[in-house]
Amino acid sequence: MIVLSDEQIMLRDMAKSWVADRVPVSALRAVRTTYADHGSDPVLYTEMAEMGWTGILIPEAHGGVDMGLVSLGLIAEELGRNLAASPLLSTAVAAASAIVRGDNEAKKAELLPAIATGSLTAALAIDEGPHHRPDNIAATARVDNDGWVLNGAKRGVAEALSADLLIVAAKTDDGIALFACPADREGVEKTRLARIDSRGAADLRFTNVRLDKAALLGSGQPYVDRVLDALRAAQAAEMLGGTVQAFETTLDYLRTRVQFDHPIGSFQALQHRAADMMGEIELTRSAVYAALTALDADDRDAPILTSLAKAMAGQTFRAMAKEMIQMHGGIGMTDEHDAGLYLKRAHTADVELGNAAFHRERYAQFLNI
Amino acid sequence: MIVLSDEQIMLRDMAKSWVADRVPVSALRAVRTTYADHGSDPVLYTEMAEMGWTGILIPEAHGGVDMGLVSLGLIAEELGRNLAASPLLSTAVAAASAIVRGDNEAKKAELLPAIATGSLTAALAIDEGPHHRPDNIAATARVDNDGWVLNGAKRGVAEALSADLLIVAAKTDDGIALFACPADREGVEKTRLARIDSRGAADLRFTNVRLDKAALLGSGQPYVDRVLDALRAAQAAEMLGGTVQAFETTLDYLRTRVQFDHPIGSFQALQHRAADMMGEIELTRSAVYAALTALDADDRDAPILTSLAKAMAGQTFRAMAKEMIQMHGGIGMTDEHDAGLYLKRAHTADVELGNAAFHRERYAQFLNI
Amino acid sequence: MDHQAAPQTDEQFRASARQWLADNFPVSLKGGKYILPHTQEEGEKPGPDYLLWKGRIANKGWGVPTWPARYGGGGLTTCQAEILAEEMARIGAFNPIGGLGVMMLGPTVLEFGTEEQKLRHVPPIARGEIEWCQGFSEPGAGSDLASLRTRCEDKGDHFLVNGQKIWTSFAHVSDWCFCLVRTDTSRKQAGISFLLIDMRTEGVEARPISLINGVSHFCETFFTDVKVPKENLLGEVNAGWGIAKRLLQHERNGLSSQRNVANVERGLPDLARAYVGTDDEGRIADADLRARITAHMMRQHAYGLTLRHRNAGIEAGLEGSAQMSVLKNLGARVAQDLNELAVEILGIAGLGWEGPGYSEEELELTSGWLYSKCFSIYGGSHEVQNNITAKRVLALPSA
Amino acid sequence: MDHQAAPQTDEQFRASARQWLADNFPVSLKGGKYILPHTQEEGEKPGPDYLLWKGRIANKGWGVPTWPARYGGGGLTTCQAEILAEEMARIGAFNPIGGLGVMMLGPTVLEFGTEEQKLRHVPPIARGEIEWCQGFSEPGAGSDLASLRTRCEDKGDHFLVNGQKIWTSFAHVSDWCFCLVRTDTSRKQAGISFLLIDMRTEGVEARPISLINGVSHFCETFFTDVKVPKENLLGEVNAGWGIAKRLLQHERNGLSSQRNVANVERGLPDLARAYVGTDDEGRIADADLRARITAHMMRQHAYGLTLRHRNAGIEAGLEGSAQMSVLKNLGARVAQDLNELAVEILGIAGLGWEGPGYSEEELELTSGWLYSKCFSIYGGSHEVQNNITAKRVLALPSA
Repeated sequence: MIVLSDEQIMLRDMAKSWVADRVPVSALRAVRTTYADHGSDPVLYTEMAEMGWTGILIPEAHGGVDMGLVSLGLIAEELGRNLAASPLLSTAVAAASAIVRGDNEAKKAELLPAIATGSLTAALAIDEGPHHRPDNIAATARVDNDGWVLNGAKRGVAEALSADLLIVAAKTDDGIALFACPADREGVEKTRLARIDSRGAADLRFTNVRLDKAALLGSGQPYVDRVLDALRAAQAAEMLGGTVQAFETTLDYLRTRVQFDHPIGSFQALQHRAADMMGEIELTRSAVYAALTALDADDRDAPILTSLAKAMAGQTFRAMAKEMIQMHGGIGMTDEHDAGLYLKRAHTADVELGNAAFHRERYAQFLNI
Repeated sequence: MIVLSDEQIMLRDMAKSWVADRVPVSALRAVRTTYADHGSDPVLYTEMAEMGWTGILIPEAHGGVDMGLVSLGLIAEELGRNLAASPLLSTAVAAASAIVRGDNEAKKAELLPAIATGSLTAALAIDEGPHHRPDNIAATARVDNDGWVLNGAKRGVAEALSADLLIVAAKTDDGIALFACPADREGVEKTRLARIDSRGAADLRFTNVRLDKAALLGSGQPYVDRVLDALRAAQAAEMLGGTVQAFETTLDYLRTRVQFDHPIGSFQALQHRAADMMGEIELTRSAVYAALTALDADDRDAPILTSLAKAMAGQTFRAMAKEMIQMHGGIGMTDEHDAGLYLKRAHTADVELGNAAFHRERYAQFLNI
Repeated sequence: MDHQAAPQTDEQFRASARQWLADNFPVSLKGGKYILPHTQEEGEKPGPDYLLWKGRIANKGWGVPTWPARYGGGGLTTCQAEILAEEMARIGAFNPIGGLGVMMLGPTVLEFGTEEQKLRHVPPIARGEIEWCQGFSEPGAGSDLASLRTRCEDKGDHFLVNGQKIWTSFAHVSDWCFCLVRTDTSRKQAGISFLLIDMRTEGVEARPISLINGVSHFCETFFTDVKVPKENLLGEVNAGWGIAKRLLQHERNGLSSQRNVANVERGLPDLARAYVGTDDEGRIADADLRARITAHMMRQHAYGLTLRHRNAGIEAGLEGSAQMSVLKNLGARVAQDLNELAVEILGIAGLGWEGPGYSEEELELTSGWLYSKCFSIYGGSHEVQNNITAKRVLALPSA
Repeated sequence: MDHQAAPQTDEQFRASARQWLADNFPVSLKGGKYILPHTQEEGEKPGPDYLLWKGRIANKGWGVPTWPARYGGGGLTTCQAEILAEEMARIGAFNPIGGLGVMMLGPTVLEFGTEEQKLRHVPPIARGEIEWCQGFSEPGAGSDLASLRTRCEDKGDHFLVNGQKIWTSFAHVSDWCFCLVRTDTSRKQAGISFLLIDMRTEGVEARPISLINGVSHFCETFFTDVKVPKENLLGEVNAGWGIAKRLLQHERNGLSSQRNVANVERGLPDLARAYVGTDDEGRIADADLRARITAHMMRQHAYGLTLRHRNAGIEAGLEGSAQMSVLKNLGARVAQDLNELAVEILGIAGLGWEGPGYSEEELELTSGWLYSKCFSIYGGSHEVQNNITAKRVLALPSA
């Protein structure tokens, strides 16, 4: 049961009007050109921080507002509507969770306030091959004197262009762990990627990168999975927003575009496809908010629900973006129209953090199917 | 390229008019009642034999007309249109292939003429569990003095009720083989199955059944697979016929049934589903005749094409039968209407000889996917 | 009705409901369920504990917890009703009162009936004493409900009804029928009235229709010179269409929240493990099938979440009822997919019409699969629901 | 045209064609293919052997083997043309002459043109000397082609054309354009004429449109006071719609037999083995993906068989051309599925817009996937094709 508090409703309404006002879809076109080397517009991020969004998962003791993932998801959904590019999720969800959920009190005190104020942005570096395989990390962190030495390569790290801090997954003698690595540390090499969704991403290479002993934030597969699940669920919320907006934009077009002397939305074949799509969106919405709620409550089935949410969001966003182009016809194929932007983001967001097939398999394993 | 000979065109036209005249769909309702213990109407089989259909795969030297599987497929398609129940495929395709493709000259001389004249009907007993697993046979045939002793159980054997002869797959010391076993031999136990498609089928149990040395028709997995592929492709042709008739019957209904003051076939949502279905049927038809042609030519890719044909036929017939009911609405759910008969046959024919999933896997293995 | 005596907090209500259930629910019924009228007909008679339980629930009004106490309901808030359902589920209890009267006619009479009609018809429904059936569809009308032709003539002191209905579910075991009848042949929707007919009236005959799975709870119902007292008209003459549309919202509401999926009782993965086997790592052996089972279970899971989501969001009952068309279609498809997968898993064992050679479970699953094809037809076809969604939810233009 | 000198059997023709190909096809071109106009523009200039081969084929008339020899064609029967194609495929040869002139305009001029028009326009097409583009679609008209508004006024000794076309593929590299123009504003279909326009005429401007994959072969084409000689009208004034419908049949014919699927050159299984890996038994490691790749390859296989089946069945060319709508939709979907699977296989490597960080192949597959979304839009959308199928093939009633 998702019943929003008055506070959450206020938050959502604020996000809705800010996004409408400040981040039209055309803002993404500016990212392609003006902010290509940064991957997002830094002014917008500052405004998000001023509204407190960067501290939503951070305890009050460390300068945050501690409202939980459902609240963050409401914002992500609104951002997703207009394909807003920002390091909000990689910082305020992924990095914040990695620090909050870890057991490194010094880093909490050091990093969380900076995240909450928006002065520090971060990226999460996990994957090393073409597919999401968080259980199969080759990067290593080995103890050397009283610090760590990091080696390895990470591929397609979202928001790595603008990140001050990299949260890096590496294998230690005790298994997988996450490390906090300043992005400008010696031995860190960054290759900017020009991706179809126009957001900031980079390939990273770590060559004998020396970190303090205190750089280890937390360890163990369950810990890493929990951090990933928070990010996956938040990203699913963002994808839901993109889906909903693509749907609404398409419905508007169906209502107004005239062909054969009728608005095309009066053609039953399109009506029925739209009605079926409405059903898919309802299912996805339920899955997304169930996952966010379960993560907030640390429910046992939170990982299952997260995979459900991410898989459904991936499928539905892809399907909707495809329909958006098809129903718009030729104009939807042009770069000038927004439909292509939705398609490219749908694909990218699906691939990141495990695509629908990955999460179907994860779901099956949880249920011993 | 399927170009029919004049002879084949004649054969098809003859089959079409005979089926229309003698085997309306209502004939299947008579099988449910009058011929329940036999599984088909024996008079119709006699007429088929008189038209020479039972000898189509049999060499002229043994009393057949040796026209090949494409010709047989044309007949099967017409029979399938009206869901005609008969042991034609199990006898004139499966048993005939098992004998012709084997190396047992004595049995060829003994059995093929009887099949060609229609005086002998047969069933093919392969499967032992709930799924088609021709590579996993537990039934055994062991040498004993100068004969064989057969033990095992076969499940859901099509046309076993009326069969005079059982072609039984069993393991010998040298691997899998097919045996000719008279249905009335001591130790053969038959349990009649009442199946949803109303055709004759039975579970069989063989307990120390003694057979002559000459009962072995042929051996080896490739031989068994070749016999099965002939039957699968012929059954796919029959399924294609059922699909086409279900489609045509539904189109007629769409043209005439009035709802909301319009024939329902004028509603675009139904039109587009019908148009998409037309595409599926075209694909299926091409696959079916390509398989039959390749089998006739003993092409290397005949097994691949057979799996393609059987899988497509299974999917398309199921999908069409479902649409037939949905587009007919309530009346399609009644026993009085034919739609349910098509659905039940579609399901049964799909399950027999490997369902769509089985043949997708077989196809994948052939292509090393 | 002591629970009405003083305003309670939800937590107080939960505590008192839990106590009452502990005191009153017969342990012997644990894990049981509401027995449908047709099941009774087929021999599954409710035992003495069932009748005891039904009587206790009826006295409490908790069979229809949100209906007003004045008409036999529980007078609970939606939230309290949800708590009650949760508490029942917690201990394996169930609501022994159901049927079309509860789902559809009761709320409609409460909204459109005269005080006299409410007092006469609602309490027996609330107590589960009267079974109702629905006489809407006609042969030839199908999805185009308003083209119905059953004639209703005003004969001064009574109405005279002649015509034929179809798909009247459970008509042969029902006590009463709510019917749409034509009172004006010159207008389509505006010539329809809403009539309540006692099935024991002379001239009423219900004949079960055999479906593709060989059984049926649906009937053809014939009305031949049936005399209906004038007080059995609900609403005004020729105002039946509006009432029917409202009632159909209740139907969609009810159908969309039904989980048509219970017929594979042990679940698909279990069934697959039994009939298909597992590989070395314990996965269902057929990878293609396993992928489709997984995808289905995820949809079913998401659908269940959507129902809960909706139930939580809707307070007064029918807001957003058009959205029910979306849910009805989703639910039907999920249930149909489940049934398709179940028979695919069974393989040859899922081809049985009757025994021997097939287990009881196999025959039930096969029959259930055939029957499931009607989920997208009855209660408004998939196509009709999508038309409603397109028009009323998505505000797409008419042709 | 010696092959026309005496009637040949098909086998004689096969032998002579084989010999001619052996003597004339430059070995250096083996495995090559027709070079599209835009590829030339992008730098892939045809080499001297290509031009040699093109000249030889043109002299033989075998670029358009079934067109009459009088207009530069090969004068072959359909069967001979099929044999020629087989013999070419056997040795890795290809037809170096193509484009919209061959696919669409040539057959249309042969059917509707005056003798003078045929002699002027057809031979250059047959020799591959003139590239044509298609000026049918307009902004705002979309699938509803007949609502076009480009004005054509009769100025006595010439026509004056004003308006805008869209989706004119290769317009920026084409020599001529065949256009639909409005000659009567009071009637819809019956006010349309079919005009041939030299792209070098003053007032014609073609601007490439950037598509979602960043490149384009489509243009917006503007006509501003363009003077067109009267002899460039094909058919009668206001009779253009019938000609256009016929031409679109040729288009569907051409599109439906195109195998849009060649862009994953090494095949999905190979791609998957490289990017996803294999399990212990050599199968593609991700079972869910493997099942979908298999299902796709089967459809692609069946679609290929269907094309062959059809090519064998059709003698004179356009019988059953309505069925082409079915094939066009099937082909588009197969190609789109292929592209979807390709980028799924690539994973993170399939997210690239440009390098560095992505291989040439990865970027091409990603761009090809984006572009593939137009397969179900251009040449008549999926929806328009299904409308045609419903009406013309399935004979379903109109609304």
